[in-house]
Amino acid sequence: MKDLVLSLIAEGGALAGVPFSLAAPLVMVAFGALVVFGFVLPIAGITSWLERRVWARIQSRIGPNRVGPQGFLQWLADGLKNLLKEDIIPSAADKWLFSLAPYLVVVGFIATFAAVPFTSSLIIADLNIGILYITAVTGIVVVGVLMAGWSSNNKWSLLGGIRSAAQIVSYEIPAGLSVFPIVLLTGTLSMQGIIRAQGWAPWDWFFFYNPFTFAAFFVFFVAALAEGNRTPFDIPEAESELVAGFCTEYSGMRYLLFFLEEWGNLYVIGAIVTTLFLGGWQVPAFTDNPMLLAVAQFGTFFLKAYFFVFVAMWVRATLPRVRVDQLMTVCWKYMVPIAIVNMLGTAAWMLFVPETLGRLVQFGMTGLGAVVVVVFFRRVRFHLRRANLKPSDYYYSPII
Amino acid sequence: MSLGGFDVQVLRENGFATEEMTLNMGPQHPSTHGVLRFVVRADGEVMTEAVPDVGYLHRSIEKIAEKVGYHGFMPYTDRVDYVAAMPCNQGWAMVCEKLAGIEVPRRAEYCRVIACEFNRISSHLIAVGTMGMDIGAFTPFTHALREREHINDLLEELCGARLTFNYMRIGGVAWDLPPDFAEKGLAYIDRFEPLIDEYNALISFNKIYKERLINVAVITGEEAINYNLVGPNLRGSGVDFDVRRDIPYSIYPELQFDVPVGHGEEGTLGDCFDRYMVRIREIQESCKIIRQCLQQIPEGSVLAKIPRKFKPPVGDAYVRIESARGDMGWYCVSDGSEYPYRVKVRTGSFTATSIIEQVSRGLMIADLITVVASFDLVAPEIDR
Amino acid sequence: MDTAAIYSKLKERFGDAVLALESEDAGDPAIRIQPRAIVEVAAWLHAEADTAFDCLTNQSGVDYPDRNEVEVVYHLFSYSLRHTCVLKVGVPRDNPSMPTVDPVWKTANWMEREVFDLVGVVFEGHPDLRRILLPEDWVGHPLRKDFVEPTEYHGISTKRESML
Amino acid sequence: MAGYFSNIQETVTSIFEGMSITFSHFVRRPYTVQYPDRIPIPIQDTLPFRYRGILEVDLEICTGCLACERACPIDCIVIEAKKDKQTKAMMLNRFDIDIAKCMYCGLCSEPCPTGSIHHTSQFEGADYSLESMLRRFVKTPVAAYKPSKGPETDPEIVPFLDRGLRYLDDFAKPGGSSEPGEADAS
Amino acid sequence: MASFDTARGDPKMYFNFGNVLVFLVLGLGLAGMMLGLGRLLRPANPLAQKLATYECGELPTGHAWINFNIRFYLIALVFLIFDVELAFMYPVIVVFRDAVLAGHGIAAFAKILLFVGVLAIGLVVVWAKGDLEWVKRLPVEAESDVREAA
Amino acid sequence: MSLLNTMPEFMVTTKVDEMLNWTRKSSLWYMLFGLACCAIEMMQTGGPRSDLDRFGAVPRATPRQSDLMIVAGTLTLKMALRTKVLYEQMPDPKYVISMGSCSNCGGLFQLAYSVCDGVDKVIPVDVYVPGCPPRPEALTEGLLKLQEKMMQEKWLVRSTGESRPALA
Repeated sequence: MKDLVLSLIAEGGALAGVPFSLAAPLVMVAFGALVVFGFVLPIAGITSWLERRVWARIQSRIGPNRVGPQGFLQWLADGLKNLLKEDIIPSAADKWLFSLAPYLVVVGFIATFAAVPFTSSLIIADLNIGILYITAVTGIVVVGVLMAGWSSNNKWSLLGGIRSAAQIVSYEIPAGLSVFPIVLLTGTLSMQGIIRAQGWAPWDWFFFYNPFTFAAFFVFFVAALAEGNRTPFDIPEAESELVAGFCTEYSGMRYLLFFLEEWGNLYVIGAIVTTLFLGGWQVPAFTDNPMLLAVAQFGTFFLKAYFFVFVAMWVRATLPRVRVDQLMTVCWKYMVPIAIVNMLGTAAWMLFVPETLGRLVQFGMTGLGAVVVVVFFRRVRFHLRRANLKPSDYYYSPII
Repeated sequence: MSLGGFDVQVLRENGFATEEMTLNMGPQHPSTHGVLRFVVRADGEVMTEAVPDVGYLHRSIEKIAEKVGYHGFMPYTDRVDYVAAMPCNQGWAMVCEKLAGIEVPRRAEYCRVIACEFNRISSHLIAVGTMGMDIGAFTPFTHALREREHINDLLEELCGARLTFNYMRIGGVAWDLPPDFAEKGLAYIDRFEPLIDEYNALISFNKIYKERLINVAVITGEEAINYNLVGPNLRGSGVDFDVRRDIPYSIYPELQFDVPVGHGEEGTLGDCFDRYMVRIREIQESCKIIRQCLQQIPEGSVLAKIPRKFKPPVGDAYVRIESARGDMGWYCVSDGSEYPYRVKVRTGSFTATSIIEQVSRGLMIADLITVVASFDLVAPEIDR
Repeated sequence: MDTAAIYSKLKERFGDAVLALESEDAGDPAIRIQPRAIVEVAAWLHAEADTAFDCLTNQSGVDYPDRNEVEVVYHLFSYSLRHTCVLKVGVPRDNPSMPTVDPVWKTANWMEREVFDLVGVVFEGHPDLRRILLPEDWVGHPLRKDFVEPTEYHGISTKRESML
Repeated sequence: MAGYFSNIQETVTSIFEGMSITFSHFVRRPYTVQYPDRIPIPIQDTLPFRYRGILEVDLEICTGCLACERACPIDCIVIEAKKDKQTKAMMLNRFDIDIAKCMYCGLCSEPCPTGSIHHTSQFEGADYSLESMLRRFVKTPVAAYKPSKGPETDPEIVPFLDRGLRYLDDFAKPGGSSEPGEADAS
Repeated sequence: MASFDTARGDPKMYFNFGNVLVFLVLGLGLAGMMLGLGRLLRPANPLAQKLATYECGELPTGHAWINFNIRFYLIALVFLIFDVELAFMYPVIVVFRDAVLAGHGIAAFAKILLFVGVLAIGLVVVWAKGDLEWVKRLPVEAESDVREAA
Repeated sequence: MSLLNTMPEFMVTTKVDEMLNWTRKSSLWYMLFGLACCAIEMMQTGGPRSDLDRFGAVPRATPRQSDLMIVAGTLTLKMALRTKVLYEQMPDPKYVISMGSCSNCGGLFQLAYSVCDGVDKVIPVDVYVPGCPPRPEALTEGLLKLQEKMMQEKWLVRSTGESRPALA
C-alpha cells in the first residue's frame, strides 16, 4: 500500500507533486472505498443470492431466477427494496442504542477486510498482528448484536442477543486456540507471513501438515461458523424459536445491515481459513509477468475462500441447529480440549519429529484427504442409486 | 396465574435475584403450527411454565353441523383436520352409517382405506418435515413437501382436490378409482420407500437432531393413557394400541400390517424421538397397506343406495377411527330429523395439547418447539 | 364386558345412583347416572379390576331444551381390557352444575373446560375452569340450542352481506 | 470416556452422511414447475379430469331444476327460474355463483341431471375486488334446457351434453348403476 | 521467513494502522450513507400501534429489560479468564519457532505447557463444578422455598 | 425530509418510480401467517413444486421485515384482533393477499358464530385469491397480480387522487 502511494506521487505518477501526507489518506480512502463498494458489498450481496440458489437446489427447488439473468440481480432488488422500507424504531426501545447497533455491526465487519489478503502484494494493511487484529475486530460485532438485542426491548431480541453474546464469546476460545498451531509453525501473526510459510501444493499447506493441524482446521472452521452465527449454530436468530432473534424489531435498511454482515462475514471466514490452512494465494511460479501472477493469485485465493462460503451454505442446508446448552457443551467440553491438544501436539511435533518423517506425514495426510474425498463421492453415488432415479431425473447444469 | 397478567416472581439462586420473563409464543409464531399460543414463563432459557392458550381457530364446526345436514357436513369434516382430511371424512361417514345401519360396499371400503393411507403418509410427512424445520433443518421439510406433492397428485386424480378432499359419502365414496390409479399408486410407493431411508440418513439419525429429541419431554405409558394421548403419541410412550387393529373397522382386519411402538431405542421410552420414529415407521406400514389394497381391491359398486334426504333413526353413536393423529372419536346424536342434533369430534391434538403444560416444566424454550412438533399438533383439530 | 353387564355390576354396587340402562335407541347403549354420584362411579370403574376403565376417551355436552336438561356423555375405554362403556349424566338446564372427574382422569381437565365453554356446565372442584376455545369476554354458550349469535365483537360485525 | 469419543465419531459420520445426501441433490433435477410462463403446457391442461376448479355453468343444458342450489350447504349459488306463462317454458332469469365464497366441494355438480354445473380445471381467479368474483352466468334471460325423450339431436347442444354426461359418469352412482343421472332430475 | 518485525517506529506500521482507521470510518460511512439515502426515499408513518413492541400479535406483557438469569454472565466470566490467558500466550507462541531453531525448544515447550496447564486446570475445575452446564435444571425445592417465603 | 410524492411527473421521475416499483415487487418478503387449511397450501407454494422464491418472495417470521401478509385461512374473531395488530406492525409499504374463501368473505364458515367473515373487515386487502384452498399456482397467480398492481404505484411522482402510500 505504502509502495503504491510512493509510486503514485513519484515523478510521472498520477499524483506527482502532491505531498505524501496528503496523498496517503487520499489513496487510502479511495482504495478503501473501492474495496468496500467494489468488492465487499457485491460479495455480500451475491453470496446471499448464491446461497438461496444453492439452498434451493439442495431442496429440489430453483431459487430466485426472475430478477435479472438467473435471478442474479436479486440481491440488488432486496437491497434497494429495504432502502425504501419504512424504518421502525419501537417506542419502547432505547432509541440511541437501537440506532447505533447496526453501525457497530457494519464497522466490525468492514474493518476485518483491512487485513484480508487478496494477492501476494495486494493487502490493505499487512498488519504484523494480522490474525489477532481480525479476532479482535470481530468482537465489535458481538457488542453490536448484544446492543441490538437489548435495546429492542423485545423478549425474543433479548434472548437472541444474549445467546449470541454467549455463543460468540465462547467460541472465541477454540478459534483462538486453533490459530496457535499455525502461529507456532510460522512464528508470525501477519496474514501474508502465514501464507508465505506455506506452498502452492496441497502437501505444503498447513491443513495437511500433521494430524494436529488437520484437526485444528476443523475446530477453527466450526468455531468460525459459530462466530458467524451460521447453522448449526444460528441460535441467536433461530427463526423457529426466537422469531428472528436479535433483529426481530429491525426493519428495512437497519435490518439489511445485519443481513449484510452475515453474508459478508462468510467470505471473511473463508479468507481466514484459506490463509491459515490452505496456502492462501500461493500458486506455482509459472510466469514472470507480475500482473498475470497477481491475477492468478487473486483467483486462487478467491476460489479457495469462496469454496468455504459454499461449504457454509451447504452445511446450512444439511444440519439442524443445536440447543443453547448443547452449543456450550460442544464448545467447552469438546472443542476447547481438542484445540489445546492440537496446540501442544504441534509444539511437540516441531520439537520431536524429524523433518523427513514430517515430510512423509505431509504426503500421507494429503493422501488421507484424497481418500476422504473419494469415499465421499462413493457415498453420493450410493444415495443417487438408492433413490432409483430415472435418467431424466439427472440434471448437471447449475443453470436452470 | 392470570393469562394476561404479568406477575414477577423472583427466584433466588446463589443469592442473586433474577426475574421471570413472561413470553407470548404465538398466536403468530413460525413454529406453533398454525395459531396456537403458549404463555411461557421463563427464567433465562428455562421455562418454569408453558400454558397453552387455544381457540384461535375455533370455527364452530360442531354448531355448523346442526345447520347443514348430514350430506352437507361432509366438506366441513375436511377442515377439522386439513392435514389428514380423509380419515375425518371416513369418521363422519362411519358414524352416520352406524346410526342408520348402512352396509358399505367392499370396493368402497378399499377405496376409503387407500385414500386414508395415502393421506396418512402425506400427513406424517408434514409432521416429520415440520419437526425438522422447527429444529432448524429446512431441507428435510422441503423434501417432505416434494413427496407430498406426488401424493397430492394421486389424490387429486382420485377426488379432484389436493387438501380438502370431500371424497367420501355416507354409504361409500363419491368417485371410483380412476382407471390407471392402481399402477400409478404402486409405482409411486415403489419409488417412495427407498426415500424414507434417505430421509432417515439425512435427518433422523443425524447426531445433532437426535440430541435435540432424545430424553426431551418423556411421557410414561400410564401418563399418556391418563391424559388420553392417542395415535403415534400414545404408541411413542410404549402403549401397543392402534384402533385399526384393536377396534377393527373397515377392511383393516383383512390386511397385514404392524403397529410400530416406541421402545426407547435411544434414550428414555416416551421421549420426542420415540414419537418421531413411530411416525416414520407408520409411513412404511402405510406403504405396505396401500400395496395390499391396490392389489386386492375387488370389483363392484362404491356407493350404497342412500336417500338424498338422509334421516337416521333417533339415537347416538360414537365411532373411533385411526386418523393420522391417532384415535379420533366422532359422536353424533340424531333426533330423527334431516339435521344432526349434536356432533362432537374428539381429536388427538386436543388432548395432546392438554399435556404440554405438564411435560414442558423445566424444559428450555427451544425444547418447547420440539415438544409441540413431536405431538404433531394441528390447530383446527384442537379448536375445531 | 358389555354395557349390560357393567350396568348390573354398577346397580349392585351403587343402587339408586345408577338410574337406567338405555339401549333401545340406535347406536350405543348407555348407562344413566345421578350427577352427584358420577365421581364415585368413575373412580370405581377406574379402580375395579374387571372394569379398569383407565381412559376417558370423550366427554361431550348435549343440550336438550325440551327435556330442560343438559346431558354430559362420558365415553370410557379400557386399554387393558379393550372394552368400552358410555355414561350419561343429566343436569338441569338452568343450574347445570356437577362434580368434576378430573381427579380420576387427567384428560377431563380440558374436556370439562370445553363442555363448560360450549354448553355451560359448571364442574365443581375443577382446578381451572375458564373458557378454552372462545375468548374470555365471550357471552353465552354457543352449543346451547337457544344461543343467539352476537352481532358485533370488539367492533367487528359478525354478519356479512351476501353479494348474491 | 468411550462415550466421549463415540459421540465425536457419531457426529462426524452422521454429518458426513448428511452432507453426501445433500450434495447428491446437485445432480438431481429440481422439482419446480415454472408456473406461469416457463412451462411447455398450461397447468390447467395437466390437471386430472376430476379436478375441482372454478365452477362453470353450461346454460345450454341447464334444466333449471335448482338441485345444485339446494345441494350447496353454504348457499353460494342463486338461481331464479320461472315458468314463462306464454311459452310454458322454464326461463332462467338469474344464475349467480359467488366463487369467493364457494368451497369447491363438488356437492352441487353431483345432483345435476345433465352435468351443466361442473368444476373446470381453471383455478386462476385472483382479483383486486370481491365483486369481480361474482360470476353472473345469465346475461339475458334464457330458456332452460328441456331433456328430449330420445337421444339429443340438436348439434349445438350435443357437445355440451356429451361433456356433461361424461362428467356425471365420473361420479359414483348409488348401488353402482351406470345409468346417467336422468332419474334424479325429478 | 518474515519474522515478527515490530521494529519500533516502523513507518509502515503506522501506515497500516492508518488504513485500518480508514476502514473503520468507511464502515461508519457506509452504514450512514445507506440509512441517509433511505431516509430520502422511505415512507415514514409512525403510528402508536406500529411502534408497539412485537410479541407474536399479543400485546406485550411487561418489558424485556429484566434481571436475567445469572448463568448468562458466568459464561462471560469464564471466557474472560480464558481470553486473558490466551492473550498472555501469544508472545510465547510467536517466538516458539525461533526458539526451536535456536535449539532451546524444550524450555519453550515447557513454558507453553505451563501456560496450557493452568488453562487446562481451569477448564477441569469449571467442568467439575458444573459451571459449564449452560443451564442447570431449576432446583424444584428452591422454587417452592421462594413461594413459601413470599 | 423525504422526496416522496414531491417530484413533478416527467420522463426521469416516472422511470425512477418504475425502477423503485420493480425492486419492491421483485423482493416481496411475506410474513409467515398461516391460519388454517390454506397455510398448508402456502407452505407448498414456498415448497419445491411452486417455489415462490423464484420471484424473490421469501418467508419472514416477523412483521417488521415483511412487505406482504398472506392471510391464509379462516380468521376467527379471537384472531382478528391480533391480525390487526400484526398488520399494523408491518412497515410501510405493505400489502395483503387474502388467500382462500375464508379470508375473502368467510366462505363456508359464514355459518359459524366465531368466525370473522372476511379479513377485509379488519385490514385492507389488495388481492383476493379464490379457492378453498387455492392451489399453489393460484397463490402464485395472486402474487403476480399483486406485482402488476405494485407496478402502477407512484412514489416519487406527485400523484393526484387516491395514492396508496400513506405518508406522514
